[in-house]
Amino acid sequence: MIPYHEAVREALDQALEMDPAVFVMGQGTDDPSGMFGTTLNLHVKHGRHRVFDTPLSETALMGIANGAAMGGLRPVYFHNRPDFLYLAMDQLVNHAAKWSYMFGGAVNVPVVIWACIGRGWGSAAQHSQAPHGMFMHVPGLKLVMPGTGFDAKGLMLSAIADDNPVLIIEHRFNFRRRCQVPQSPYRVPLGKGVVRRKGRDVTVVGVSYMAAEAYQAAEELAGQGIDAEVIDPRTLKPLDEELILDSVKKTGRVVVADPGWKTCGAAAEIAALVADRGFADLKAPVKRVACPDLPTPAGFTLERAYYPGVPEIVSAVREICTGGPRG
Amino acid sequence: MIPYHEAVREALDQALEMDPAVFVMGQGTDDPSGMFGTTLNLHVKHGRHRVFDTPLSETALMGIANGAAMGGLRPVYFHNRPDFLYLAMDQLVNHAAKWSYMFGGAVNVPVVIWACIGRGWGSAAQHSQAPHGMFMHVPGLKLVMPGTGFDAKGLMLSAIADDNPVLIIEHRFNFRRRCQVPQSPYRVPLGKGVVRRKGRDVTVVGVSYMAAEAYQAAEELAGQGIDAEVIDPRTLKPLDEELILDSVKKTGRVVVADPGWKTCGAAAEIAALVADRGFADLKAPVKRVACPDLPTPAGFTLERAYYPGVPEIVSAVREICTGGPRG
Amino acid sequence: MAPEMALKQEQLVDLYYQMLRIRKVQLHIESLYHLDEMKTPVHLCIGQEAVAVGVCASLRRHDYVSSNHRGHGHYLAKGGDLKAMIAELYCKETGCSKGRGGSMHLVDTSVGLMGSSSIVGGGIPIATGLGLAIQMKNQDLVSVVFLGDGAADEGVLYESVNFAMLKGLPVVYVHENNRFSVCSHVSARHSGEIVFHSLPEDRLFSRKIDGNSVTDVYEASREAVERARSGMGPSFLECDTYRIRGHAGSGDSPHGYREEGEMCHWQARCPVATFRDRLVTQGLFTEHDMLDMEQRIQEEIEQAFEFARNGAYPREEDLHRYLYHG
Amino acid sequence: MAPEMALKQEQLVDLYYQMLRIRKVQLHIESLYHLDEMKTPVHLCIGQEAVAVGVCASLRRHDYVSSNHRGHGHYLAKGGDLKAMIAELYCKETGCSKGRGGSMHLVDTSVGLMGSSSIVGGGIPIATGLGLAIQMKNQDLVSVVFLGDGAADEGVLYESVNFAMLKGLPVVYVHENNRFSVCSHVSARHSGEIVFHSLPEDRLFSRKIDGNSVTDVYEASREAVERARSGMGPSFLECDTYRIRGHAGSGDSPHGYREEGEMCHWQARCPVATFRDRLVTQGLFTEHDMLDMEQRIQEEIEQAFEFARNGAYPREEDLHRYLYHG
Ligand SMILES: Cc1ncc(C[n+]2csc(CCOP(=O)(O)OP(=O)(O)O)c2C)c(N)n1
Ligand SMILES: Cc1ncc(C[n+]2csc(CCOP(=O)(O)OP(=O)(O)O)c2C)c(N)n1
Ligand SMILES: [Mg+2]
Ligand SMILES: [Mg+2]
Repeated sequence: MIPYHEAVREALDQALEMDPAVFVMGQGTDDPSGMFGTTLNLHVKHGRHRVFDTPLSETALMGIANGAAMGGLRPVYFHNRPDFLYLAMDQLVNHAAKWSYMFGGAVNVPVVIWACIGRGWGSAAQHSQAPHGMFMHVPGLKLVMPGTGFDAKGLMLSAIADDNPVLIIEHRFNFRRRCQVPQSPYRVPLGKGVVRRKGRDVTVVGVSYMAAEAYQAAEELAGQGIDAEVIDPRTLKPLDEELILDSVKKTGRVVVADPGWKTCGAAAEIAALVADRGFADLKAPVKRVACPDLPTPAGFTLERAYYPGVPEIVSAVREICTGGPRG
Repeated sequence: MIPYHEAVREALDQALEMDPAVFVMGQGTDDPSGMFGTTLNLHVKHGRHRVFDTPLSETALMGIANGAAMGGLRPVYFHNRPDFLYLAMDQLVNHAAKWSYMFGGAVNVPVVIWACIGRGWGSAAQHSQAPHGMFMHVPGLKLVMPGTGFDAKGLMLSAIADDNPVLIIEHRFNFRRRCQVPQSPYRVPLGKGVVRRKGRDVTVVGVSYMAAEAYQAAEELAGQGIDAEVIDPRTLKPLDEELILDSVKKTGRVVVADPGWKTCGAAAEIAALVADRGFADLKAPVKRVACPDLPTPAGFTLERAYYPGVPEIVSAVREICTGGPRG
Repeated sequence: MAPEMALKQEQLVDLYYQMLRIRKVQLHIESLYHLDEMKTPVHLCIGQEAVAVGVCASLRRHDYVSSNHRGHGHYLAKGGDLKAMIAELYCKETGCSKGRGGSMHLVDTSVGLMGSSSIVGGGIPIATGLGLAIQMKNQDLVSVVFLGDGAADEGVLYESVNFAMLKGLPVVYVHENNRFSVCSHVSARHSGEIVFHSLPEDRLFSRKIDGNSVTDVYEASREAVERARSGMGPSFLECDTYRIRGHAGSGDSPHGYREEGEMCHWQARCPVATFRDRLVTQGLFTEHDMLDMEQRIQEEIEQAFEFARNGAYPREEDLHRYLYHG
Repeated sequence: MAPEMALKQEQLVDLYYQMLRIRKVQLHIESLYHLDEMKTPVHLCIGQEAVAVGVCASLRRHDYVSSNHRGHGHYLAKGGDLKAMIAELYCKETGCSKGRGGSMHLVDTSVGLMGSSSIVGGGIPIATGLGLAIQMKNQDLVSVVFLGDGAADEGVLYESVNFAMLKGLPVVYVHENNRFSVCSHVSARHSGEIVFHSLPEDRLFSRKIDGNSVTDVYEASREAVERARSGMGPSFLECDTYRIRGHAGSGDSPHGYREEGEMCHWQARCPVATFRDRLVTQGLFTEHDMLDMEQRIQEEIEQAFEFARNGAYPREEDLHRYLYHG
């Protein structure tokens, strides 16, 4: 059992070890806190030229990562929070994501971007966003959202090995847990979700940290006679559509739990997928459990009302399993 | 009957006339082509201090617009294409959209941002994007996508009068049409959609230019015995959810036609809405007709394959009205 | 003529008072932060008071100030309401941002504080836009923005300064160079002296100032502000100072990333203590005056914390309020 | 010693040949554009050939060049394949970007052209990143980026130049100042001379060059490139030139936004014609040589257009190809 951040750090350490083309950069990656511990002292072991701090120039640095990738390297670019990615959008969306297609495959951009959602602690509107829905919209990007330390390590190693731009969005709450993580390097494939709990009555898709909440909700629901299947998609793009549709075939009911905003977010996509290709199996409305369409408030009383979790998942499931139309 | 661009220009002209706080800025707003004609010679009439060119500094200029709005003005900031908005994301999403909420209503940001989707002509991946799905995801922004000259004028006047940041995304193909537009100023309310064609069998929601394609598809389908209702939401945020749900109550079937990318886009949101609150009325899968998840290719043979239109709408409707499950 | 000669005695004492008040507010926050009643990340400006106070002393009530995550000093120096600030740190409905913003998002429109961004550099173009509004409305106002050495890495500064020069806007960019962005020294991020000092004065008035000398800051700022008021365009003032504490909170260790001796060097240059000594030496200020001032401030602070603690928390049913205006 | 003295006769003639070839390709595109067979927005570099040619003459085959929307000259001068470029303008599968990119997105990795962005300024940080890769891999290469006066408005330039100086990267920023961004004169966007010229030479080597003199461009570029190769860090070269045509296409009027006489002034300074005259005057070049060269180029161009026209269009079933790599 190791802390979550150790799992990420182990992946980076091994990637740096295995491939001289890999390097790690980002604000504070070489500082005493080492990006929540994920990059701690890697600069000592692998050298300051391979693990380095950057200026606060998110726009340029994203392009610099792109250029370095075109020049044959494999940059892993760390951001403290996804809130700062808005400054990098042009180079991420207009460049990294489009380069392979735009040049007919002549050049590719194997860059990994990492950022960690900063929920809680009164972080407020500009330091707590979970904007992965935006990036899920972008063709050419791969989007990874691990839910366990095992996946965080294996997905990081896959992301670094991938020949395309991969955005990894972590969730700070996942860092609270210790996890069983094999020491040797391994890969968790991009585009493959996982069933975290088998069940017959309803499918709960939990994105990132919400997979853990969904699991807990399922345990609670079991006591109420509802047998929920919990799916952790692990990567949102490509999305493991078949895993979700297969589950719905069995259960006929879906709740999507997402740490992002509701409108036009990841939950909307998964709901729309089921409403089309899974419609024949559906016995009840498709429910989304997500943050309301609001900037995050600072105060904890409002935070409490803002963030959904186990209770909201339980009640959404109950609504469609007991009270809902055609229920 | 006036050209489409005249409708927009008339709105700006009148807003500049009526309210000294209004000003128009953006690259080329004062040049001989006047932003597709929408700003043509407004600087001559209203003065160069109220209608002016800007440096190519999209990041700062968005913040400058925000600051000017906080200082009591009503900026209307023009971008040639939404592709360039990625450079303005931080000031748009982290600042304009959050300012009112973040300060408990103490300060608001009445700024209008305008951009025009540049479909076709081999514009390729960086000059043809329709990324409105991203902005629809953002709490605090209002998002307007007009489909007719009448709406373009009335929505522009509402947007300028609104006390919040409003993003207007136009579609270049709408500019091909001439339209009946009242000369005096009027407002089309934000958040109200409109039924463009009444029908009983299926609801087709057409966003922006796709409303026109949907209308044409409906006419074609009428000849095949399918009576389609066409809805133009006009604003995507706030979205006129009741109008769509009321229609589905009647028809039981929905196709959403959107000029943007499919995954996590506006069509996903509308499909998810119906799959939840309209589920009891649904007789068939909810279909999305949208661009595939690809950067736009330059070549016209690929463009032809890339962009959906009347044929794709017709076939999606036919699929759920004749062949589909529970059809 | 030494700069302080231009300042009247009361003004000098007031500069000291302002700095001391900010310092004592910070220390009070720091001493209580571990109780976890202020559930919001605080960024203290201990050791940097002279920058906020010197600049704001050159401003009028309605002049604009744009601040950042480390904004307590700017807010107080500009005349922001102390009670409302502390209540905001407690995330109360009585806070200046009604508990929605927290420590990094302070606002007081009555004194030209139109909100502060916690996105580093976020305030720079906003201040520039306020300058544009001033110019377009022909107002007798100035717009000032405080930006850190981290913010100076951001391209938006280059774009904003260019725009301000292009239009001759009444904007003063105050570069509060405290050497660090979190644990990253400025030398790890910037390749040498910032480029804006090399522009000709008619395009951009620029000065490098001892940011721990409140009178130096005041004098330079006064000149910049006067230029702005008289239509001579923007200025760039770099105030050399030092972040004596950790980046955030009260437990954040200030060590592990500094040059040896640096801390001692700067502690000896404390802007509050050195200025007090000067005033005492010059006989403008007695031990008794000081005790009196300290006590007044202490009382005000305690009242502010009392006010904050007594305030109600925002109600859950108000979660959606303020998303849109009007 | 006049700069051209350092160049051998064949080199001078080759500089002329390169410029003439680019000019003639542009004119050919222009003359056929109205047929609407090239369904992609073209941005001609007529009048700016000396910048591309002078810079690329100082580079080696594998050195990197990052270009932009107005990239035909850069592509050809660096040695990009003419046939593949014209085929790309026809959006054919045989185009350098397989018809996916069009005129604004040219690529030829065999000569260090790693793709061009049509987002103004987009190539700047990418070139900087290529420079970082060169440095990290310890390669004997240089990374050059061509950027317009419009791109010089973007903050990403400031950020990139700072990073390149900080790390001492082998990057040459070539500011191709043709006065205009679409119809907007540089004076409407930039507040005076760009700030990078005022940095000390050990941080950033900078030069202002007559961008219509191919030898001046070559000499300055050679110096910058040599510095980069020997680890002396980045350079900034401003090439003064003029966009003699409209912004895009062939119908785009070049008029309605220029100072009177400006056009005549610059037409007289045509980089191709003036250099030819110089070579003829110096006796390095006869009328016969010229006709011969023109004819060779003309043949090559016609073959390239022939190749382009004969190529197949991308097939609809290949729409999804190349989204991901590997
Ligand atoms: C754009 C952006 N990048 C990174 C951060 C994370 N961050 C918060 S405060 C801070 C330090 C900024 O340093 P500086 O501007 O010098 O201000 P100081 O903290 O020294 O007052 C950083 C990097 C951020 N908030 N915004
Ligand atoms: C970020 C961005 N803003 C605006 C545009 C629209 N645009 C395309 S080309 C161009 C002109 C750019 O001028 P300059 O950089 O001087 O290059 P030139 O056309 O003169 O070669 C503009 C504004 C764009 N493509 N990208
Ligand atoms: Mg600092
Ligand atoms: Mg130009």
